[in-house]
Amino acid sequence: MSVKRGERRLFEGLDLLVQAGEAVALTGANGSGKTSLLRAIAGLLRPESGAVAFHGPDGAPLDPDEARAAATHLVGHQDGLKSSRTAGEELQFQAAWTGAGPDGVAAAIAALALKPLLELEVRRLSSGQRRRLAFGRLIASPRPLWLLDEPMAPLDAQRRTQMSELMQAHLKGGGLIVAAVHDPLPFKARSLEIGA
Amino acid sequence: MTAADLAKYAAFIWPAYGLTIGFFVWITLASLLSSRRWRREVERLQSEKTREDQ
Amino acid sequence: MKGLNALIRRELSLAYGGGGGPLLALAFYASLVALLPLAAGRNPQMLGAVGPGVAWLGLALASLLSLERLFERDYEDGALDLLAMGPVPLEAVALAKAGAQFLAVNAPLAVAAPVASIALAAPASLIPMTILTGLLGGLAFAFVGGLGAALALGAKRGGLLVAVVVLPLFAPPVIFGAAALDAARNGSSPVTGLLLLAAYAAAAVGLTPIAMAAACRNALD
Amino acid sequence: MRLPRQLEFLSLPDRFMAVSAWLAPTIGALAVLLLEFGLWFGFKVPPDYQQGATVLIMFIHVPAAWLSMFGYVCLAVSSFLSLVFRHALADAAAKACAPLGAGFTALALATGSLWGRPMWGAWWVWDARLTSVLVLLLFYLGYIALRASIEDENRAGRAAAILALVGAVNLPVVHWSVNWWNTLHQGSSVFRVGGPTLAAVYLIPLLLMALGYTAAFGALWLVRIRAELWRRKARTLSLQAANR
Repeated sequence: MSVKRGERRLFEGLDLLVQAGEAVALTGANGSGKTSLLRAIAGLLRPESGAVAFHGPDGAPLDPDEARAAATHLVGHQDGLKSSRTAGEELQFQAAWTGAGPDGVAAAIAALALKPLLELEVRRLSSGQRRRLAFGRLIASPRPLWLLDEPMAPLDAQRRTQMSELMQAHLKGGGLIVAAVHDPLPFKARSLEIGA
Repeated sequence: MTAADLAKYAAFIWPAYGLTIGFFVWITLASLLSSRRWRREVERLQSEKTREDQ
Repeated sequence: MKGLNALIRRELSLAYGGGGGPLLALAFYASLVALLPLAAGRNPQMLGAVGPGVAWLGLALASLLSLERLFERDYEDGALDLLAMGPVPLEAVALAKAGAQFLAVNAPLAVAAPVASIALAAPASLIPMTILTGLLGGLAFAFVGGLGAALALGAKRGGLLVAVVVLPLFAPPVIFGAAALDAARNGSSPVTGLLLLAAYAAAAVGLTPIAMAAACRNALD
Repeated sequence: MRLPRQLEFLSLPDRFMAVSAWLAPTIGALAVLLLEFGLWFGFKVPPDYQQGATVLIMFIHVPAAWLSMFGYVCLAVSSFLSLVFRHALADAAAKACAPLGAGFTALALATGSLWGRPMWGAWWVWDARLTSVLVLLLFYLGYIALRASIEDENRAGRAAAILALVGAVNLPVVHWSVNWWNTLHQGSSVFRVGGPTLAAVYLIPLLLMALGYTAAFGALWLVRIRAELWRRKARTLSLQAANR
């Protein structure tokens, strides 16, 4: 796959295979194309050449659009949260939008300790709290592929360990993670340099 | 069409023709000049590039 | 389907909640109508002739107001990515958004329009027609306006741009609505105008979501 | 080893540049020829029994009005090619075509008003044809404004292409609705333009002028596309220079 932004080609000849239970850490300077690769996998960005293929557990190829709508989560730089609404409302919407049931939402609140935040308006939350809230949908509606853009960046040390535990549990359950990171992930992960 | 016929409505015919000719001249010049300008720019950048590569 | 319901509820709460919802458009509409007599004199014959037309045009202009934020807000805070990867295609998301815009802005305007046309010396018998053209026209204005909002994504001075892009497209509905109002006012049958307006509105609801989704995908690319 | 300068230059969509290099001047010359003949015949026609000598203005108004519509068709077709086939040349063609079409539309309105003034005694009359040409001008301005206010060129091109296609679908509706609107407010405009009632002697110069205008439009459009392609080439080169 190669991705071109305007006149600049970010990377070319990129070939990435991610198996179940595997995590890939995308490293590289800012603007090197880490986010663009995540968005290309998520189907939001049209690569200049190459394509993204999804395969089911039995190896059978899946329809990319379906796979993206039902089996992929993307958490970007921005959290996609409406600052004028309360955290609870946003979590409810994001969970419903990704097809989670009430028990999924309860699990997310428990796993990410969101209970105290629910009544607050999103505008009052810190960026770390907003990131945890955005993570809510990943727990609420379990999907195999996580595409994360600098998941740890706004979190403090204690929340980072909690987040990496969630990610490792996801991997253990056969999930896949592709994350754009600056500092390496605190667990075993293959690393891929973008735009070298 | 005699000169007399023209004179009767001269106040409308000639401005219309003047406007049209003016527009054609302006649009042609603008297009040709911009085409030449960018062509020169490409050649200048290319000669710079060749000088740097040597 | 659950996702779509959640989206529609969210859009409505955003449209009615943030930014005063219909209040903004109603205030603009009222001030436009109030300024006409000040600008053009108040004798009833003149006002009666011009009034319904201005009230109708005011409706079209007022529906432009909160259009700019329709997609821009989600585009800026990253929610559009989530909406583009949702359980329903982006076309359905566009339909829901424009529909919420209609319910939050155009419908209240249509209900308020009779007050304006009465103030501009229109006969009271014109009220049902004013509401009907307001609702049908509002549908066209909301969806074609939504298309302008999607096209202007990521542009600077989006609000003004939406108006410049969208107003030429308003020409047919404005003509049809005005014709229906005119016919109703002088007693002839407004059916043709209404049918044409309804046809345009139906085409807008049916076709613009496709273009809106394409414009959103283009902005996300 | 570096490409020799000529090959480097041909890295543009070379076939178009090579072809247009001789095609543009040829069509340009043809346009001049046609316009000369058109005017030469034009000034020989007898004055119209009703409009007198102002029929001469028709020879420059009708072709401009025709071009305003032809220009939008070109804009819509190149937008379609650029949107569906992601064809960079088509995108450059669309961008080059819009100001040209808008210019001829404005020219059509100006000459139309000058033509109507002696007939109707007003500089502007909301005649059906003039009104739809005015709305067409608004479509052009909307396209140009949209394209100008989005920084990212590729995104601006595609958004404007969508607008051009939406406009193309809407234009017949606008045209029809303005005519219908005109029948409702049947004003004093008894002014018939072109159509069967035109005396044959006027048809020849009118046809020559219309062909001349279209050839001029074609030549200018090619020149502007070449300019746009060079501008893009220069931008790429200067970007590369910056990154070296």
